[in-house]
Amino acid sequence: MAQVSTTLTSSELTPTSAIRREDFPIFNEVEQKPFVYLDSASSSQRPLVVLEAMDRYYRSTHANVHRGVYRIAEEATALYERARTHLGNFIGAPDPSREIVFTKNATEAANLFVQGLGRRRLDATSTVLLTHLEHHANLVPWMILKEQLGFAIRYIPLTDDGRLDLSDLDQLLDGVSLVGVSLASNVLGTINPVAAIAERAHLAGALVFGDGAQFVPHNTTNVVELGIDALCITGHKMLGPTGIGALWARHELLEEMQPFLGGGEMIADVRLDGFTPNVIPYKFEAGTPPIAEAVGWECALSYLESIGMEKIRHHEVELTRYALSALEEGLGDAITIFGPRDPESRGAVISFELKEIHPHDVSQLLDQEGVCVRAGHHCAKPLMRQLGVAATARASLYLYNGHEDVDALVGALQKCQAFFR
Amino acid sequence: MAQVSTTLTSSELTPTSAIRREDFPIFNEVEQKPFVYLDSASSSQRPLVVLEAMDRYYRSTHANVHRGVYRIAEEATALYERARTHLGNFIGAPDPSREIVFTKNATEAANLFVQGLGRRRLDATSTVLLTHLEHHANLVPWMILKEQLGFAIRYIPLTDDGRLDLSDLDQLLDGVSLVGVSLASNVLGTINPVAAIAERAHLAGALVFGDGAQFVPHNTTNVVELGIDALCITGHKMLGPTGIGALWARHELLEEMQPFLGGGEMIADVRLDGFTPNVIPYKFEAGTPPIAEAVGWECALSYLESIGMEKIRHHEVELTRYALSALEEGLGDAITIFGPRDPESRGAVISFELKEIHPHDVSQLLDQEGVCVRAGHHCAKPLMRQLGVAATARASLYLYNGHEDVDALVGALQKCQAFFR
Amino acid sequence: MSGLEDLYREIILDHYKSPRNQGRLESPPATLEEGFNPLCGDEITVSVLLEDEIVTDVKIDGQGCSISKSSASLMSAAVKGKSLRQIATIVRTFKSMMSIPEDEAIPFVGPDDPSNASDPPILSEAEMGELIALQGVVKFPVRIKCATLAWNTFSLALKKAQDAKIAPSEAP
Amino acid sequence: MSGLEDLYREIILDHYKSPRNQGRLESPPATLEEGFNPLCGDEITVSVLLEDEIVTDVKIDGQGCSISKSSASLMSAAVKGKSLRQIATIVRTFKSMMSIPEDEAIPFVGPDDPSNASDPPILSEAEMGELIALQGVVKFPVRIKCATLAWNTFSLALKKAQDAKIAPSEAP
Ligand SMILES: Cc1ncc(COP(=O)(O)O)c(C=O)c1O
Ligand SMILES: Cc1ncc(COP(=O)(O)O)c(C=O)c1O
Ligand code: FES
Ligand code: FES
Repeated sequence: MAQVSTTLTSSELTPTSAIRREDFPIFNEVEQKPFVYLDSASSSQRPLVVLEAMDRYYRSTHANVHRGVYRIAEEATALYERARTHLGNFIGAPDPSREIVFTKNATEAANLFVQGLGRRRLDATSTVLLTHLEHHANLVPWMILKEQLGFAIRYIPLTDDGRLDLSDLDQLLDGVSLVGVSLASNVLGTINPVAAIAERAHLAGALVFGDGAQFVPHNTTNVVELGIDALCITGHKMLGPTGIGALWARHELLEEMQPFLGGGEMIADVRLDGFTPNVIPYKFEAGTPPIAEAVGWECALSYLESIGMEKIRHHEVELTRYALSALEEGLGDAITIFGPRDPESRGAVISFELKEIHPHDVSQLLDQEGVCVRAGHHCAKPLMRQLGVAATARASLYLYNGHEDVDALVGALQKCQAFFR
Repeated sequence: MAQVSTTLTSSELTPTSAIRREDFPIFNEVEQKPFVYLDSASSSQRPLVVLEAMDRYYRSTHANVHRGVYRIAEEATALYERARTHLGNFIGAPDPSREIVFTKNATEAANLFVQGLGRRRLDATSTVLLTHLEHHANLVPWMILKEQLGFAIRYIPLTDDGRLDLSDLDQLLDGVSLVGVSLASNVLGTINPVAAIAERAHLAGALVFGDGAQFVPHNTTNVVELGIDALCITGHKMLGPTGIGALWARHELLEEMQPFLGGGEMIADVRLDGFTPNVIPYKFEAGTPPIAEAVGWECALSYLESIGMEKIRHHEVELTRYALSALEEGLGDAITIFGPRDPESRGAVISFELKEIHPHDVSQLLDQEGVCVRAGHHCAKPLMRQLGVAATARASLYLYNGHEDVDALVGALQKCQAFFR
Repeated sequence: MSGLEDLYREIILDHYKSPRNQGRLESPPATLEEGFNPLCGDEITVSVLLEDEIVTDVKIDGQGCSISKSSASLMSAAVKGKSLRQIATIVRTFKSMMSIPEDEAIPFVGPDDPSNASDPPILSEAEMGELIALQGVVKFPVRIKCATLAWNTFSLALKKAQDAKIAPSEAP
Repeated sequence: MSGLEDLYREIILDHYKSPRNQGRLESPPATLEEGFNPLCGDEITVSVLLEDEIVTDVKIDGQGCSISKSSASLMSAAVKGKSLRQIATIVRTFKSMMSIPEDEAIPFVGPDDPSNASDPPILSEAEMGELIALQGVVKFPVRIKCATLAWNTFSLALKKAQDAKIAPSEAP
């Protein structure tokens, strides 16, 4: 499907030059010059092969999946199930064809896990452990369930440089049933030591749900090595389409979980007085699934694999190193950068504040230079309060960014500063 | 966006010839000749303009919606919100920009309504009224909530010719808080007298949730004239992409409903000890929404409008009339057709049984003739039990079907009969 | 930075850098109202002193972007010392600059007031004074919420002040 | 109807039209098991009479498509009168025809039985007899569940029969 050449010229291997930006049509076709896209942590762009895969699917194969006896329905089903297995393999799931549930985004996946397993494992006497740097997707679902069941929520605090403070972890874990922690922060970039947390959580008898939305697109992921029990991810942040995400969970947990959305496909039988759920993973996929989106996402996985996640990670580490120093050199005291300084322990997400200039003004002025950065609370309000700000500006990098994008950012920030001086 | 010519030649006005089949690439590009697609009730095909609209969006505009200050994020937001308002107008919503909640499909929309309003309005003493011909999407969500809250469920029975038997409606409505009824059946084709039901339900103090998945793609829909309180629909059955559906509900009800999925966008504020939901409709849209899918669906709406829903309905009535008589003439006693005979009171969904041949064998043999029909319980198991069958074969027609498709169906069924004789 | 003049005109930058009427009034006698922009999380507090149908003082407190701060400052300067009737016209003028639909009545004047008519009076460009600087905002839809934050909060504060005045005498 | 010969071979049509071993055995002494294909809703009941490690009788009851019915009929003919060991080989042969992965042990023979070995014995084409007619099914993935329904149900029935025999003596 994804016909991606893997030949690379040596110049493309220079760490700070973009990896095959030419594969991404938007950089040519957007009606905006220059176009410096630094908002991939919100949503990535996608290579042509992904768009073509979806288009080809609609033009030649589309039919609803499951139960269809005729050819294109069988083909659509096969493509959809192939995407499931591929995604399972991509994250190292032990039982890829049964452990991936497709959802509409990472947020639905988090809700599905929290409601599905939470209703089995939690009651008014339970405690859940989250962290101060979670995205709302890994906070609000727990709060909604808490309103229904009445358990307690504790939080792992942060150190001054924006890492999880694990010094009291064992006390925090005492009596905890479920832990929710993001693999990487969408604000600070911090890559959390999830394997270590999972080990100690398991010793304390707790299960660990990982929010992989910001980690999986940029790193080799192996859920077994991480030692976590469940994971949510989203397609649009990893070169896939909008409208699709997934929950991975160990199959015993999927078996244990309550059904969440009710409807077609998720049942084995329906009588007037009740229903029998289907086997996993179908038990959690109610209604027509995002079929074309699964086809597109699978193609994105192939594309990422053809480049290699190690290479992408390496590129991002070097680019982040370059960006951190270019920002400090170029803006000096005027900029405050949040999160860890060591590029090896963070993702390519750089949140910052420009002295006395509101992040929304920064973003607005940057837009005039063609530089797209996000401003706001980044769906992490508790973290904003920890940082003592209402909002930050955030530049985030991906495989199609290079040092020239960082240079454009620094230049635009300097102009911005001059403008408001 | 949808650049659709509305000039028609007189031959295209012949009721039983397809309406602009040439707009739909799959009829040329599928690797299967002949290709007689009679499964639009499962999922429709889509015209080129819809595929192009999504492709163009990804190639020129994609960014995450909401909060983005930079240009393409504003554009993406504007397109997404335009789709919302357009869809609201398409179904006659009084407050289109606030009353449409985008979901992943009709099933999620049903779950959202049932959980969101059900948790406000229902308790162990309540009663909900459904019907014997509902799709699982309008059954199982109620059953899941019933397990949690313990209310009672009653069902409107069917007459022998597959219509709702309303003779005891007022008794059935006695003490009922919420009614769930499909506007059209996905098995029998029956178009239910929802306006009449809604009127009597309202007199009895009940609210009415309509399942419009099978009706809205084929008929002019006006929720105010229907007098219903909420409606679920799905994009992929009405020339739109997979991965998107919607809930419409009167805005007072949306205000009243509990949030369902928790995460980004659906909140106004999050503190460590709780959250404040956002305003409607955002309160119900957690996480990154199906943006490209909304763009595609909006284009599908424009395409449908450019043809005219009355014209589509007229075409389908005439084609159904033709099909019903062709099937009876061609197969005589060997075929049993379920549902009303009068094409004016039904949609273009024809479920049938071929004497002594299992529906899956029918569908398999038809596939060999290039004829795609669905076989199974069609996610309506209680109805199957009413009909006294485990499954039916189902042919369903849409605007791209013509009499030649019906002829192919009849011919293939005759061969099928000969094969098993 | 070309293209931005519309949004960040000199007047706006001036009000942003030296905001007028900063702070809070003592309450009572003044009335306070808090406003919140959920899109960015910024908060504002508007204090209003209403005496004999005249807003004799107004103060702005809180955080926000340049658009929000300058809009608040411009507003405070425009309404201070004006009558309710005059202020209704100013608010209406602002709303029409922001392309905000006319379906919402202005809370602090009665439904029969000409400001709430189908064709209400608004200021001419000549009468607007510095306020005209805000007209560039409408081209930046995301920032309209920034510009309106102070105005909406002010309107609610004024309504509150009015209700507080009316309540003691009109209570049944 | 070209292309379908593989699926609907003469043998299959024959077993579909005149299914062997229809009905139910009296239980006890026979053992009954019900099977259900969630994809289509079809149900089947398999009765098994196990005597001295030999399946002396088997009967099939229920509804289903031609594939499911003929597969059930072919199975009943193939296993009737055979020993558990022989039947394990027949079942293994069928599973391999359906490309069903080898990771599931056959329930009614012990884990150490050669039928559950990594390279278990299966029948050669010559030994298969009419069963070979089922090999076309694998090209129609949706129908594999139809073909396997009777076989899975039979395997469970056999296991049940076996357990019932062992239980009285082996119970602690
Ligand atoms: C009547 C009816 N309701 C609901 C649905 C569910 O739609 P979706 O699968 O898109 O959620 C369908 C489609 O299968 C249907 O026919
Ligand atoms: C850390 C994290 N978790 C979850 C999400 C939610 O992803 P989605 O919006 O696709 O549901 C995001 C994206 O915003 C994120 O950054
Ligand atoms: S960005 Fe918050 S008020 Fe402008
Ligand atoms: S279709 Fe039900 S068993 Fe074959």
